[in-house]
Amino acid sequence: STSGDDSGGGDGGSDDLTPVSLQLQWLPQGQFAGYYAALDQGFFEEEGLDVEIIPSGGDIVPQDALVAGDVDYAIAWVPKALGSIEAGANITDIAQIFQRSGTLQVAWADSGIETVADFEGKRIGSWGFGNEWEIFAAMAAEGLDSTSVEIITQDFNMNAFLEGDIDAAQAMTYNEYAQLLESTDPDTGELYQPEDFSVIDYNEAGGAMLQDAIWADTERLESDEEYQETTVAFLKAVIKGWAYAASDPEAAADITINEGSGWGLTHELWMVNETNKLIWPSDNGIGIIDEEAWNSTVEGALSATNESGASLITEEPPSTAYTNEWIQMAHDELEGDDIDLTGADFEPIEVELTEGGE
Amino acid sequence: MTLHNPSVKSVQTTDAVVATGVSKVFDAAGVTALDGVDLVVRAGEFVSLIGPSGCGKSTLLRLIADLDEPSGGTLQIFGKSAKQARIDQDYGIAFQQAGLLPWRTVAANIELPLELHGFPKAQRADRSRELLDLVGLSDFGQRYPDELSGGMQQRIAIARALAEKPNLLLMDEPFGALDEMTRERMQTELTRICAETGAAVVFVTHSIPEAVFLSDRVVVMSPRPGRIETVVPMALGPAHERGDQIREDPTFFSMVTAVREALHQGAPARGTDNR
Amino acid sequence: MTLHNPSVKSVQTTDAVVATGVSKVFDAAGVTALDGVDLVVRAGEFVSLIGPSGCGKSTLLRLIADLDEPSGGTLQIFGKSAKQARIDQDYGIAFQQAGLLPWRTVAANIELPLELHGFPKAQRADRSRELLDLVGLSDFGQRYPDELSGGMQQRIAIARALAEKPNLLLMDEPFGALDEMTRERMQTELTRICAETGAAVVFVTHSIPEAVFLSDRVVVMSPRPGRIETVVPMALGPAHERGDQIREDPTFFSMVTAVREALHQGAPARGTDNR
Amino acid sequence: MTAPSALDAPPAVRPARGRGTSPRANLMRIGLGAAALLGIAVVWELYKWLGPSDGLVIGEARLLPRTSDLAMPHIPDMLTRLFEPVTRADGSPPLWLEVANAAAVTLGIAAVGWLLGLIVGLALSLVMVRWRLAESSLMPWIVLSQTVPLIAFAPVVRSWGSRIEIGAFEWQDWMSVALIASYLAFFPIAIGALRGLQSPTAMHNDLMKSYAAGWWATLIKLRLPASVPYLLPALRLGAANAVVGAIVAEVSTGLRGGIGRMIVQYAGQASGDPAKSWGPIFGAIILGLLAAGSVALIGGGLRNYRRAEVSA
Amino acid sequence: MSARSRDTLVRAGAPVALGVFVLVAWQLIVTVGEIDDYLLPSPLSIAGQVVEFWPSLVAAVGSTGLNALIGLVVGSVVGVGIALLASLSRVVDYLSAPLVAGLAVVPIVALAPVLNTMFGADSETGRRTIAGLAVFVPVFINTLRGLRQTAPVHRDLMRSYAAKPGQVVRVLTIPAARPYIFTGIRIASSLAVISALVAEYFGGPRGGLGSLISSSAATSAYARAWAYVVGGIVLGLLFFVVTSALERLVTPSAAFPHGTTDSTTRTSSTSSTNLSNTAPRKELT
Ligand SMILES: Nc1ncnc2c1ncn2[C@@H]1O[C@H](COP(=O)(O)OP(=O)(O)OP(=O)(O)O)[C@@H](O)[C@H]1O
Ligand SMILES: Nc1ncnc2c1ncn2[C@@H]1O[C@H](COP(=O)(O)OP(=O)(O)OP(=O)(O)O)[C@@H](O)[C@H]1O
Ligand SMILES: [Mg+2]
Ligand SMILES: [Mg+2]
Repeated sequence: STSGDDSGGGDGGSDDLTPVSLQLQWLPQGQFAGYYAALDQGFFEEEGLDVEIIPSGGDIVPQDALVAGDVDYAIAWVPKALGSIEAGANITDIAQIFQRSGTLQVAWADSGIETVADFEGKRIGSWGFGNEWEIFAAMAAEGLDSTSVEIITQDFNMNAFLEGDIDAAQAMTYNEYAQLLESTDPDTGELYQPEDFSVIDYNEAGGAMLQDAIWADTERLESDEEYQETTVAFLKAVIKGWAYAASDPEAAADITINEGSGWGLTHELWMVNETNKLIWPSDNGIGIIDEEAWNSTVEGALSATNESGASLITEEPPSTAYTNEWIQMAHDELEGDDIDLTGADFEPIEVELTEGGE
Repeated sequence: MTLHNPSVKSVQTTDAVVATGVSKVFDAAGVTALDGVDLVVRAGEFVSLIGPSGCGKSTLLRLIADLDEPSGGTLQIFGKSAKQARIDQDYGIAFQQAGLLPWRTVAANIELPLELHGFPKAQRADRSRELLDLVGLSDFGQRYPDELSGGMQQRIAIARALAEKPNLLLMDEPFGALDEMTRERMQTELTRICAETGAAVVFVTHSIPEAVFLSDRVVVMSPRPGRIETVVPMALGPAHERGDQIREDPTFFSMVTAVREALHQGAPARGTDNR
Repeated sequence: MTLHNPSVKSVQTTDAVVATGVSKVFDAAGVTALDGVDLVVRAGEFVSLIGPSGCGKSTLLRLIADLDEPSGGTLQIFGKSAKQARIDQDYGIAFQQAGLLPWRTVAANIELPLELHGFPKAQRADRSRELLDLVGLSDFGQRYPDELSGGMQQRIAIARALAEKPNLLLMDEPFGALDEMTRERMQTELTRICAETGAAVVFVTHSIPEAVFLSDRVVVMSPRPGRIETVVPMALGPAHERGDQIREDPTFFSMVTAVREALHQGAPARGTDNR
Repeated sequence: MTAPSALDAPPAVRPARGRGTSPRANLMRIGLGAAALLGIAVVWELYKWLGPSDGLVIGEARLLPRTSDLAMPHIPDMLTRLFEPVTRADGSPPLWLEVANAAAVTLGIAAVGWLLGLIVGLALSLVMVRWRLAESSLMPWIVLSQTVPLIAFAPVVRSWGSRIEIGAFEWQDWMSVALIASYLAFFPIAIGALRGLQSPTAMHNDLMKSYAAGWWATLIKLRLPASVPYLLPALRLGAANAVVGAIVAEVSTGLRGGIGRMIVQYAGQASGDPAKSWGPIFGAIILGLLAAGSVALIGGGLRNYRRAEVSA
Repeated sequence: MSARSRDTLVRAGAPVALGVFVLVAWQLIVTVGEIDDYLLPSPLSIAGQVVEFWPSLVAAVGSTGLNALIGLVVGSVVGVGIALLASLSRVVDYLSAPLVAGLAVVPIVALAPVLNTMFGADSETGRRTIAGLAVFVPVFINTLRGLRQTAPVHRDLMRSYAAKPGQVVRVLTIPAARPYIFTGIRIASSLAVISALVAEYFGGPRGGLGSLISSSAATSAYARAWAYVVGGIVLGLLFFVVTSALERLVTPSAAFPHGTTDSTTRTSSTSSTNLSNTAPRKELT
C-alpha cells in the first residue's frame, strides 16, 4: 500500500484522500464500533480514504441509498438486501462482517415458550422494517404458517415485553437483551437475571440469517478500477477497526459514545463486546462469506412468507449478489501486518450490567 | 289545552301597554338609550314608534317584550309585569329579519311556538293552515323558507307572531327589508289582519308614510337619550276601511307633513350629527 | 396627466346615455331581464329608474356601466360605446352598499380610482381633500371605514364615484340601506353635489318620494320582461333650489301620486305576484 | 395531523364589544388556561395513584392506560429529568438543552418547509383564482393529496433528491424533510388563500371593472388585501402542519439532529429511562406552539387588513 | 339548462381528465424512459401488486379503517360533547380554549410511542387515541363555532316564547350547529385515516396499512408499498366522500338548492333576510 507515503506528507494530505461514504443501518452505537474505531484511529486515513459515516434509523433503507449513489458502501442485513436485489438493486455483498446472527427471541422463563414450535397462537414481537424475516424463516422451517401467530410491532425498547403485551420479544444479543437485564424486576427490586428468561437463539433454532454485511455497487465494482482499489483499501481499514474493537472494547465503546450513541456506558460496552462475539472468531477470516451460511440464508428467504402472503424473494439471487474477491485481496494485503484475521485468540470480556445501562 | 280562552284573553278591559317613567342604560357601553318614557297603548290600538336611528325604538320594544330589563320605571302589559306577560304569551313579536328557522318547513315554522307550548299536533296543523290562509300563502306550507321571497318570509313571520292569538303584536321594522311596492302591499294586508284579530300593535318604523297609513297614533321619539318627543294622532278612519287610495288623499299628505315636522323638530340641525 | 381636460369633457353636446332597443337575456337562467328598452339621458340630467323588484333596473344600469353586455340593441355613452366609456372613465358608479375597502383609510378609498389610473400622489391627495369637503367629511380622511356610520360611508362612496369628475353618475339604490331621516339629508346633499358638478345621473331607487325629490324625469319600469312603462317628467324647479320644504309642497305630493299611479298601472293585480 | 378547520368558516369575528374583552375577563381567561394545564397534571397523577395498575381492559381492548412508572412516569420525574444530564458520560449536557437544540433544528427545517408551502400554496391559489377550469380540475386533487400518507413518500423523496446535483448545489437530506413538511403545509395555505382571494363581493369586483382595472391591478389592490383575514389562520395552520411534517419526515428519512429522530431514539431507551422519552415530546409541543405563535405575530403587523373582522 | 349541465360536466370531468392525464404520463415516462420499478414503479405494476396482494390489502384497509373509524366516532362524540359544555358554561370554555388551541398546533403523532406503552403494544387503543385526538380538534372547533351561530333574532324569539333552556338547545342551537358539526367531521375524516396510518409506524400490532407499507419499503418492494399506499388513499377518499355526503344532507341550502331563478325563489335585492345561507359553504367541494 502507498498510503503510508501519502500521510507522511503532512497536514495537507487530506486533499489527496479519496472521499468515501458509508451508510449504516441504524443510529451510531456499539454495533458499528469497528467502523467508528477505524475512523477515530486513523485507519481509513492510513489507507488514503476520507470516510464519512452516515447513521440511519427509522425506515431508511441503506441499500437504496447505495443504489441511489448517495453513498459508496452500505451496511445491511443480507435478507433485506436480497429483497432489494430482487426488486432491482444491483449490489454485491463484499464482506460478511457478522458471521453469526445476533437475533434472539426472548420469552419469560415460565411462559412455556422454549422453541419456535411453541410460537403457535402466541403474540410474537418483531420490529418490522424487514427485521421479521428470520422469525418467518424459522417458523417455515418448523412448518408453521405465518398466520398461526400474531405478529406485533415492537418499539425499539422492551416495554411491550416487560408490560406483558407480547409473549416473546425479538431482541438483539447486543442491545435489547441487555435492556432486559438492565431493568428492575418489580417483584424482587433487583435487576432481572438471565435465568428469568427463556431465550431462543436463531442460530440454534434455525432460521438464522446473515446480518451486518458491507454492500457495494455491483456495476462500479465491475467497471470502475478506482472503486475497486478504494474497496480493498476500505475493507482493510474496516478489518483494522474491528480488530481494534476486539482488542480494546472499552476504548471502542468510548469512541461510539463520543460519536453520538445515546446509550449509557455499561450498555455501550456490553454492545461492543456482544458485537465482537458475532464477528470473532471468524474461521475463514473476518468478512469472508461462508457459502453454506449464505445458502441457508437464501433458502430461508425463499421459504419465508409474511402475514400478507408476500415472500422475501421468489427466485435465487444472481451470482453477483456476493463475492469474496475483494475481502480476500484485503486479507492478502494485510497478511504481513500484525493482525489476527481469524481472531483465534479472541476472548470476550465480562460486562457487568447496571440499572438503565448507565 | 285550548288555543284561545275567551274568558281570559278576549275580554280586555285593561290597557295593552302602560309604561311609566321607563328608562334604560346600557352599562357596558355607558349609553342611556331611554330616559323617562311614558306611554299607554290601549287594547286594540295601533301605535307606531318613529324616530332617527339609535333613538331607542327597538330598545323600548324589547323592554315591552321583556327581552331586556328596564333600568328604571315600570311597565305593565295587560296589567301584569312584562315577564309574566311573556310567560303567558300575551304578545306576538316580529322583527326586521323574518328569522324563520331555515331547517323547518314554513308550516313547522308557524307551529314552532305552539310546539314549544305543548299543543297537540292536530291542533297545530289546523292553526297553521288557518294562518297560512290569513297571510295568503296557503300553498306554501310544505316549502322551506329559502324558497320564499323576502316579502313572503315576512308574512310567514307575522303569521308565526299571530300563532297563539295574542292581544298585542310587537313589530320592529317588519317591512324594513322589503321593496316599496311589496311594502305597500304588506301594509294594506297588515291593516286587514289587525282588523280581523283585534290585537293592539306597537310598530317600529322609519317610514313616515308607513306610520301614517297604519297607525291610530304615531309616537315620535328624539335621540340620545331616547325620549318621546310628540304623539301625533292619526285620523284616516277605521283600519279595515283604509285602502290604497288613501295614500293619494290630501289628509294623508297632511299627516305625513305633520309627522315630518314633529320629527325634524326633535332632530338636531343638519351637519352636527353625521350619521 | 391632468384630472380634467375641459376641451374633452366639459363641453358636452352629445347625450349622456342613448339606449336603443336594448334587451338582455340571461341565458343560463333563461330569464329575459330587459326587452327593447329605449332611453335617452341628456347631459346634466337627473333620471331615476323605479319599478318593482326584479324588473331589470340594476341590469339596465349595469349595461350602461359595461359591467354586463346587452343581448340586443345599442348603447351609446357620450357618443361612444359603453366599453370605451368605461375605459375612458366617463362615469362614476355607486351601489347600495358603500363597498369601501376596509383596510384603506377613507382618503385612500376615495383615491383608489385615481391610484389605479396613475395619477401622482400629490394630485390624488388634493382631490380627495376637495371631495371630502364636498361631502362634508373633511375631518375623517384618516379614519377607517368601520369607524364611520352607514350614511357617512355612503357619502364617501359618492365622493369616490366623483373622484375623476365624471360627467355621468350611475347609482344603484345608494340610499337603500339608510334610515329615513339620514336618507332625506343625503338626498338634499346629492342635489347640491349634482348642481355643483353638473353631471348627469341615472339613479335606481325603490322610493317614490326619493325619485320625485331628486329627478328631472322618473322612468317607471314594468317587470318580466323589463320594459319602460312610462316616463314621468318632474317639475320641482332647478336642483340646487330644492330644499327640504319642497317635501311638504302640494306639487310634490301630486308628483308622488303620479308616479305611484304609473307604477301601479304596470304592476300586476294584488295576489298573483306573491312577492 | 392538524386540522384545516379554521379555514372552513369565514374568519372569526372578534367577540362583540363589551363582552369578554375587559381586563378582568382576560385575567380569567389566562387563569383558567393555566388551571387547565394544572388540571391535566392533577388528573394524570390522580389516575396513576388510583387507577388499576394494568389499566381497564374490556374484552380485547385496553380502554384506560396502565399506571406503572414505565407507562406513566410521575410528572415531577418528567420535569426533573429535563434538568439532568442526557447520559452519564462526562460533560453530558442537561436533557433540556439537548431537546432545545434538536427543536431548533426541526424548527429551522419546518420554517423552510413552511416557506416552500407558502409559495406553492399561493401559486396554486392564484392559478385557481385566475382560471375556473384550473380550480375545478385541481381542487379535488389538492384535497386528495392530503389523504396520501406522506411517510410513503419520504424514502422516495430522499432517494430522488440525492440524485440532484446542479453545479455547486447539492441536495441535502434536510431538504427532503423540508420538502415533505411543505407537502403538509401547502394545503391549508392554498385553501385559505383561495377562499381569501375569492372573498371580495361581486360589488367590489364590479367596482374594479368600472375602473377598467385589469386582472393584476384587481389582484393587488383588491384580492390580496381582502385575503389577509383568511390567509392568517391558514398560515398558522400551515406552520403547525409544517412542524408535524418535519417531525414525521425526520423519523422516516432518518435525519439526525432534529426532534423527530430524538423521539424515536429516546423511545428506544424508554425501558431503562421512561421519563427521558417525554423530553422530546415536550419539545415537540413547545415547537408547535412556537411555530404557530410566531406566525400569529405576522398578524399583528397586518392589523389594518383585518378590520373587516371587527366591523363586519 | 344545457349550459348548466355542461358546467357540471366540466366540473366533474376536469379533475378526472387531469387524473387520467397524469396517470398516462406517468406510465409513459416509466415505459419509454425504461425506468426500473425499483426507482419509480409504474401505475400498471402498482395495479399488478394490488391484484396480487388483494386479500391482505383488503384486510389491511379493514384494520386501519376500523382504527380510523373508531377514532373518528369517539373523537367526534367527545368533541361535540365538550363543545356543547363549552357553549353552555364559560368556565368550561375558558378551560378548554387554551388546551384545544395547543392541541391544534401540537404534533399529535409525537405521542404515539408513549401511548403505545401506556395502552400496550398489543392493543390498538394507542392508535385509536391518536386518531381520536386528531379528530377531536376540528370537530370541537367547528361545533363550538356552530353552536354560536344562532342569530340574535332567533335567541330573542326563543325568549319571547319563554322557551326552556332544553327546548332552546333542541329546537335552535343544535339544528343551527348541525352543518358546522358535520363540516368538522368531514375535515376530521381524512385526518383520522392519516393519523391511524402514521401511528402504525410507531409500533403496535401488525397487519395495518402503515406497517405493511414500511415492511414492503424495507425490502425495496416499492411497487407493493405503493399498492398499500393506494389502499390508504382509497380509504381516505371513502371517509371523505361519506362524511361529505352526510354534510350535504344536513346543510339546508345544499339540501334545497335554488334550482331555478323563478321569481318566487328569489328574494328582493334589498332583503337580507335569507337566513338559510348562514350555513357554511365549503371550500373543499
Ligand atoms: N345591547 C346594547 N348594548 C349597548 N348599547 C346598546 C345596546 N342596544 C342598543 N344600544 C344603544 O342604545 C341606543 C338605542 O338603540 P336602539 O337599537 O333602540 O335604537 P333604534 O331606535 O332601534 O335604532 P334603529 O332605527 O337604528 O333601529 C343606541 O345608541 C345603541 O347604540
Ligand atoms: N346574473 C344574473 N343571472 C341570471 N339572472 C339574473 C342575473 N341578474 C339578474 N337576473 C334576473 O334579471 C331580472 C332583473 O334583475 P335586476 O337585478 O336587474 O332587477 P332589479 O330591478 O334591480 O331588482 P331589485 O329592485 O330587486 O334590485 C331578475 O329576474 C333577475 O332574476
Ligand atoms: Mg331598531
Ligand atoms: Mg337592483
